[in-house]
Amino acid sequence: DDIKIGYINKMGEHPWFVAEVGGAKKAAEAAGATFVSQDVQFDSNLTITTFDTMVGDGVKGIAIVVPDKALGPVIAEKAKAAKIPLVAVDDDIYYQDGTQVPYVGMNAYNIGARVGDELAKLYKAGGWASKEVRIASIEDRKADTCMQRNKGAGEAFLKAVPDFKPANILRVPYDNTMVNAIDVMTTTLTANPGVTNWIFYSCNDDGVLGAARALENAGYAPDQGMGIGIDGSRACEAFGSGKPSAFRGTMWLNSANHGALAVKILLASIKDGTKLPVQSFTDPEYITADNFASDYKAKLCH
Amino acid sequence: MQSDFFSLDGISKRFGVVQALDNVSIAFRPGEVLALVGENGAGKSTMMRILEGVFGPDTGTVRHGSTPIVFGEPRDSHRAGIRVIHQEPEIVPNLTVAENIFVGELPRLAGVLLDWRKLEEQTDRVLATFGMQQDMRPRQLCGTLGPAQRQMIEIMRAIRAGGRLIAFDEPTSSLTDDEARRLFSVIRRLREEGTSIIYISHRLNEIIDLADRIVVLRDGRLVDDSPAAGASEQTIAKLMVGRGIDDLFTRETWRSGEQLLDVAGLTTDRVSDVSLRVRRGEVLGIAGLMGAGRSELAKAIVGYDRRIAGTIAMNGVPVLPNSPHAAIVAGIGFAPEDRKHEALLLFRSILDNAALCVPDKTSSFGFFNRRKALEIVSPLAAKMSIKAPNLDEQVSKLSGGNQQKVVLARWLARQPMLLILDEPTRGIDIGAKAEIYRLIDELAASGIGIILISSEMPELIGLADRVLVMAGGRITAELSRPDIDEATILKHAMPQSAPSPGDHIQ
Amino acid sequence: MNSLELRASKAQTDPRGAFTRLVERLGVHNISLLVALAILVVIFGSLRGDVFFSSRNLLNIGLGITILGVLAMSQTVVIVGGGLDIAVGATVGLTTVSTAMAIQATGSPAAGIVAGLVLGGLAGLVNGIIITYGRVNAVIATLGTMAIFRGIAFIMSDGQSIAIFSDTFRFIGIGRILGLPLLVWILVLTAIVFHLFLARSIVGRNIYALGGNPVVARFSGININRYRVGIYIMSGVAAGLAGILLAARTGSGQPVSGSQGLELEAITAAVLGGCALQGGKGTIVGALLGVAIIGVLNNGMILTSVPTFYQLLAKGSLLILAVVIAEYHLNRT
Amino acid sequence: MNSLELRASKAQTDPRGAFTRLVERLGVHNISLLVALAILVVIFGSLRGDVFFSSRNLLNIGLGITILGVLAMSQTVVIVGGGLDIAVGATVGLTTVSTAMAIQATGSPAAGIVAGLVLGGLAGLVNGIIITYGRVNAVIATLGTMAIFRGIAFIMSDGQSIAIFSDTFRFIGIGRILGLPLLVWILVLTAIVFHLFLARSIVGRNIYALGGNPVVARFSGININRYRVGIYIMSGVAAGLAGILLAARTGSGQPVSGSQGLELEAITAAVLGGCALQGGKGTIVGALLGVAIIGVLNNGMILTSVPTFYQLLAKGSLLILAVVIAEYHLNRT
Ligand SMILES: Nc1ncnc2c1ncn2[C@@H]1O[C@H](COP(=O)(O)OP(=O)(O)OP(=O)(O)O)[C@@H](O)[C@H]1O
Ligand SMILES: Nc1ncnc2c1ncn2[C@@H]1O[C@H](COP(=O)(O)OP(=O)(O)OP(=O)(O)O)[C@@H](O)[C@H]1O
Ligand SMILES: O[C@@H]1[C@@H](O)[C@@H](O)CO[C@H]1O
Ligand SMILES: [Mg+2]
Ligand SMILES: [Mg+2]
Repeated sequence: DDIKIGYINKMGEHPWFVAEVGGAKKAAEAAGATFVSQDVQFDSNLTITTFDTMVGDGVKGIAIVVPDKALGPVIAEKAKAAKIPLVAVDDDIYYQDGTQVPYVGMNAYNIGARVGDELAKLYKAGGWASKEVRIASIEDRKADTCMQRNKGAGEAFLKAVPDFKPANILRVPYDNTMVNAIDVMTTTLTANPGVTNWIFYSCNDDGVLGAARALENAGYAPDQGMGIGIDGSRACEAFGSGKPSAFRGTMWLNSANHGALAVKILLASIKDGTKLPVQSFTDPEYITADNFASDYKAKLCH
Repeated sequence: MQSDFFSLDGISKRFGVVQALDNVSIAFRPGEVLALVGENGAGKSTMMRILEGVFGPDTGTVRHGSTPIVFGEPRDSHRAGIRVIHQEPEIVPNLTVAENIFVGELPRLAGVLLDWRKLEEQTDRVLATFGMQQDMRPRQLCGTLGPAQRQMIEIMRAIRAGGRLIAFDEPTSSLTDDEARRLFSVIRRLREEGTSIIYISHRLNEIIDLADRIVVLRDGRLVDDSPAAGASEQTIAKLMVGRGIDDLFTRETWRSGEQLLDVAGLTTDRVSDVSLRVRRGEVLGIAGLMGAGRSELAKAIVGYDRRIAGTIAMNGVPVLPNSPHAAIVAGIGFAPEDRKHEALLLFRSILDNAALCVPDKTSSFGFFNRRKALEIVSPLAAKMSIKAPNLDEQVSKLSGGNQQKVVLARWLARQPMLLILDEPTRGIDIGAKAEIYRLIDELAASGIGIILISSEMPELIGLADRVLVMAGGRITAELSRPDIDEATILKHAMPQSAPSPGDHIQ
Repeated sequence: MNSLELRASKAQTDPRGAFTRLVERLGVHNISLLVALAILVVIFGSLRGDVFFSSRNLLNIGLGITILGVLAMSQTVVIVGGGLDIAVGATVGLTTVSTAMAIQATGSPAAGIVAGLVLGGLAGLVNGIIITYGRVNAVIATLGTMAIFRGIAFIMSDGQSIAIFSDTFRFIGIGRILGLPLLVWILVLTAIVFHLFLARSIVGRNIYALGGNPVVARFSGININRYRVGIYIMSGVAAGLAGILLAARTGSGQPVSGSQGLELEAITAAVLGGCALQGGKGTIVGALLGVAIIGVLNNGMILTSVPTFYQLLAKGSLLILAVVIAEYHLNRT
Repeated sequence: MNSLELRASKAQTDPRGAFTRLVERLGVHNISLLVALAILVVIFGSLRGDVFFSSRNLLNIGLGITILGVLAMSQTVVIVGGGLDIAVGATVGLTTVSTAMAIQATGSPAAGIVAGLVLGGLAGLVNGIIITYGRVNAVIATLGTMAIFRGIAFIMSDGQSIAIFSDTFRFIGIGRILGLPLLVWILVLTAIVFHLFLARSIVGRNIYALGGNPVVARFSGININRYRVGIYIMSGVAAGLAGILLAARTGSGQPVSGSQGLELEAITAAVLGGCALQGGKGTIVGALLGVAIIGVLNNGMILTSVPTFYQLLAKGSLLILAVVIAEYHLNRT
C-alpha cells in the first residue's frame, strides 16, 4: 500500500538543502512512496510541531536535519512513541541514553581536516614561507557543525606545517552569509596592513568566496590568497569565469546523495524491516579550477 | 427654493440613531454673513461637512444655481469655491507655519522644488492681513503653537485660497477678544468683496455684531431663517433652546470659607513666582491675554510641569510629590482647555472617559464594574444634557460642545475639593453655558474651591469672587469684587506691564 | 430628546437586535477575523479534511501556537499601552537557556521555572527602565536589548544548547490533563487571565488610556512611568513563561533556535488581531484569533505539502487575503 | 511682551547666537547623533587609531554602509509618509536575483540594471496597491509580500545562487572614480537626491503633511492614494538599486543571503535618525547619521576584535547609549 515518508530540514532555501530534499524526493518517488517535506527555518519549536503534524498525517518514517542537536532526545522519543523509524541527516543526534540515532551524512571534523591538508599543500607549493602570512578562520560560533569544520581545518594545517605559529590564525566571526564575509574580511585586511598573503577557510563556500572577493576588491592579486571552501554551493560562481582566484578549491558534497540514501534506508526498514545502519558517511569530492570545467561544470551550473 | 448661488435643498443626514440633519434647506447669498446658531449637537458642523464634501447627505442636494453638485472629496468643493474653517484646528506639527498655511498649494521653483522665498513672502502677507506677524514666524514649526495660534493657522489656510463661500465653524472659541476683532475685520472685508460667509458661533454678541441673516437649527431641523436686524441675544437664545435664558451669570451665594489652596512662589519654565490662595466656596478667576501663561499656571499647580521653585499646599498639607496623581489625591481636579489633546480619549466611550478619574468608585476587586460606573455617570450626563445615543458612544463622534461636557462630567464624578477649569465654556452653547455657570455656583456653594481660567470677560466678572490678572507668566494684579471690570483687567493684562519670565529664570 | 434614555431602549427596538448585539460584543474586527479563519478552515478542510479535522490534528494546531499565543497576548498589552517589545524573542532565548541551566545545575524543575520567570522579569525591567527613564524610543531600546539579551544567552551557554533530562519538567511539554495537553491548558488559562486583565481590570483600562493619549492619562492621575515599567516587566515575565514552555517542549535550552523571529510573529499576530501601532487599540481575543490564523496556515500547509518555496508565496498571500476579506466585511457591516 | 517676540529677539542678543543657528539648521536630534557618533569615533580611535583613521578604513566603512544607506533613506521617506515597508529586504533579494538572471541571460549589465529597478518598482507597486486600495495595514501587508517576494525569488532561482561574470557589472561593486569607490559615489548621489526630494521638493513636503496629519493632507487636495502608492513604488525602486549594488558587490544573485534582515536594519537606522513610526517626522540627514553609527559600530568591533558573543552585547549597549546620550544632550539644549 501507499507509504508516506516525511523529510524535515532546517534551512530549505540553502542550495545544499534544495539539492538534498530534491534527491530524497526523487528516491521516494522512484520507490513508489509518497514524499512530504518541510523547511523549519532553524526553529526548534516549529520542528516539534512539524514532527507531530507529520505523524498525525500518517507518515511511516521520518528523515530529519535538526536545527539544534539538543532536540535529539525529544525527537527520538517521539519517533519511538509513534513507532516509526527515524534517520538523522547531516547533523547527528542521540537518544537520551547516548545511543546514536541512525545517521546519514558527513564527518564535519574530517572534512575540515581535508581542507586543512589541501591548504597546507598549497602553502608549501606557493613559496610563501618568506612572506608575511596570516590565516583567517572565518567562523560562525553559533553553528556547531561549522565550528567542527574549522577546528578540523586549523588542526590539520598546523599538523602539516608545524612551524606555523598558532597565534597567526585570526578568528574572524561572520554570520554565515557571503556579504557579511566580504565586510568582515575587508575590515580584517585593513586592520592588518602589514600582511601580504592570506590563507582562509570557513564553514562553507559562502565564507571562503566572500573572503576571496574581499581580497580582490582590496586589490590583492589572486596569488596572494588561498582559500578552500566546503559544500560546493558556490563552485560555479568561483570557477565559472575561468579566471584565477584566491578561491582555490572546495570540498563538494553531493547532498542529493544524503537525501536519497536516507529515504532508501527508511523505505527498506519500513518494507522489509531491514535494520537501519547506524552511520552512513559520504566522502567529499575536491573541486579545483583544474577539474571543474571537465568534471563538474555540467553538474553544478545551470 | 430658487437661487443663482449655492444652496442646500432638503438635506438630511443620520448617524445610527441620531438624526443630525432633518430636511434642511438654505440659500446662501454673495456678500452676506449668514450666522448659523444652535445648541451643541444641533447639526451645524454636520452641515459644514456636507457642504465641503467630507461625506454626502442621505437625502437632499447641494446646488449651485439650479445644478445639483456632488462632491466626492473636499478638493472638489474647494474647486467649486467652497472653504470651511473647521471647529477643531488641524495642523501638521512637523511642518512650518508657512507650509501649514499653504499646504496643497505650495509655490514651485523649477517645477518641482519648494520656492521658500516666495512662500515666506506670501506667508508674511497673510500674517500681516491678520496682524499675526508678532505671534508666529513663517519658519516656526507648527507643533510649538498653542491652541489659539493653531486656530489662526486653520483660518489663514482657508482664507488665503480665496473662495466664493467661506464657512467659519466656531472660529473664535479659542481666540482672545483682540484676535477675534482682527478676524471680524477680515470677515467684513471679505463680505464687501462679495464673498458669502457662513458664521457659526456660540457667542451671540458676535452674531449680533456680524450677521446679516440668522439661521437657527434645533435637533437637526431648521427652526428659523430671518434677517439679523433687530435680533437680540435673548431672542436668538430662545429660538435655539426653545425657552428663555435669563440671568446667565447669577450666583446664589457669595460665601467663602476657610483657606483651601495655598500656592507660594511657584516657578516653572513658563511661570514665574506665582503666589495665590483659594478658599472653600470661592471662585478665583484668572484673566490674561493669549500666551499670558494661565494654562501653564494650571499645569504647574496640578504637577504636570516640572516645578523649579515654590510650594503648593492643600488644607495646609504640602502636595507632594509634584505629579498630577498627587494633586488628584490631594483633592485637586483640572479640566484642561485643549480637550482633544489633553482631556479626552477620543476613541473611547463617554462612559470610559467620564469614569477615568474614579477607578475606586467604579470597580470591585480591581475590576471595572459597569453598573457602578453607570450609576455615577448617567445622572451627570443627564444633568449636563450630553447629547449622544448612549454612553457607549465614542467621544470622537460627539459634537464639539458635548465633548467638553464629558470632560466636566469626569471631574464632577471625582468631586474634588478644588477644581481648576481652563476655558470651561469654550464651544459650549448658551443653554449649556448657563448650566455650567449654575454648576459652578452649586459647586462653590457646596464648599468646593474653583479656579476659573477664562478669556470671556463677562464670565469672569459675573462669576469670580476675585480675579488674578496674568501677563508674561506672572501675576500682575489682583482684583476683588466690585472692582472687577473689563477695563481694569485689560490694563493689567497688557504684556508691557510684565517682566518676561525669561528674565527671571536666567 | 435626552440621549440617555435611549441607552436601554435601543437594543430592544433594533430589528437586527441579536446580530447587532453579537457584533457589538465581539467587535467588528474580530468577526472579520473569524470569517477569514473560517475561510482558511474551509480551504484546508476540503483539501485534507480526513486529517485536518481529526482531534489529534486540532490539538497539534493548539500545541503549535501555545508559545506564540502567550507572546502575542503580552505584545498586545505592550502595544495597547503605546509601546513595542522587539526584544521578546531574545528574552525567550535567554530565559529558555537559564531555565535549562538551572535545571541542569540543581536537577529541580521548580528552580528552572523560577529562573525563567525571574530572568524574564528582569529583562523586562531593563527594557522598562531604559524606555521610561532613559527616554529611549521603544523600538531602538528593545532592538538594543534584543542584541544584549541574545549576547548574554550566548555567553551563558557558550553558544551550545543545553539538554534537560528532568522528566518532571518535560511533562510540561508533553503531558496531558483530562485528555488535553498541558500546553493547551496553559494557553487557555493565560488567555483568560490576559483577557480579564486587559478588558476588565482598572489597570488594564488605564493601559488603554496610556496608549490612547499619554497626556490625558497623566492628567488623569495615572502614574505613567510606573505603568510603562510595569508593562515591560509583564512582557518579560510572559517571555519567561514562553521560554519555559519552549524548553519543556524541545527538552533543551538554546539561545536562538525556536526563539528567533518570535517578536515579528507576535507583532504580526497582534496587529492582525486589531492592534494599532500608535497604541490605545487592540484586544486579547483579536490577538488569539490572529494567532489561530497563523497556526491554521502553518498546519494546513504542512498537511497539503505545498513545496517550500510555494509555502512562502501561499503564506504571504493568505495573510494579506485574510485581512482584505476582513476589511471588506468590516466595510459592509 | 509676547513670547515669540521674546524668542525672536533672544536669538539676536544670545551670545551663543552662532551655535543656536547651527542647532536650528541641523536640528537638535541630528546634533545629538553627531555627538554619539563622535563618542564612538573617540572610543575606536583611541583603541585602534592607527588603523581606524586610515583613509582605507574610512572607505571600508563607506562601502559597508552603502546598501543599508540607500534603504535607510527610502525607509525614512516611507515612515515620514506614515507607512512602513517590511518587505524591503525581500525586495532586495528578489531584485538581486533578477539582475543576476538578466545578466546571465543577455550578458548585458544594462539589462541587469533595468531588470532590478523595474522589478523593484513593480514590487513596490504591489505593496502600494494592497495597502492603499486593499486597505491592509502596512505592517501586515508588507510582512505578507515579504514572504511572497522571497518565495518568488526562490522559485525564479530555484534556490541557487546565480553567478554574474560580467566585469563591467562587477565594476559597480569594486570600481573607483577619482579615487573614490563607485559605491560611495552612488551613496553620496542618492543621499543628495533623497535629501532634496524630502526636504525641498513640493512632493516631499506633502509627504510630511500626509504622514503628519492625513486630515490636513486630504483637505489640502493632496491625492492621498496616489501619494501612498507612489511612496511604495519609490521604496521598491530603491530596493532595486540596493539589489543591484548587492549583486555587483558579491558577483552573484542569491534570494536570501545578504538581504535577509535588511528591513530591520533600515528601520533601526531610520528611527535612530529621528523618524517617528507614527509618521510625519524624520530627515534624510538623520537617517544617514543613523547608518553611520551602525557602520562605525560594526567596523570598530571587528577592528578591536571583540569576540562574537560580546559583539552582540556591545552593539546593543552602544546603540542604546548613543540614544541616551543624544536624549541627554537634547534635554540640555
Ligand atoms: N461621525 C459621526 N458619527 C456619529 N454621530 C455623529 C458623527 N458626527 C456627528 N454626529 C452626531 O450628529 C449630531 C450633530 O453633530 P454636529 O457636530 O453637527 O453638532 P454641532 O451643531 O456642530 O454642535 P457643537 O456646537 O457642539 O459643535 C450630534 O449628535 C453628533 O453626536
Ligand atoms: N508646547 C509649547 N511649546 C512652546 N511654548 C509653549 C507651549 N505651550 C505654550 N507655550 C507658550 O507658553 C506661554 C504660556 O501659554 P499658555 O497656554 O499658558 O497661555 P494662556 O495664558 O493660557 O493663554 P491661552 O490659553 O489663552 O492661549 C505662551 O507664550 C505659549 O506660547
Ligand atoms: O550550513 C551548512 C551548509 O553549508 C552545508 O554545508 C550543510 O550543512 C549546513 O549546516
Ligand atoms: Mg460643531
Ligand atoms: Mg490657556
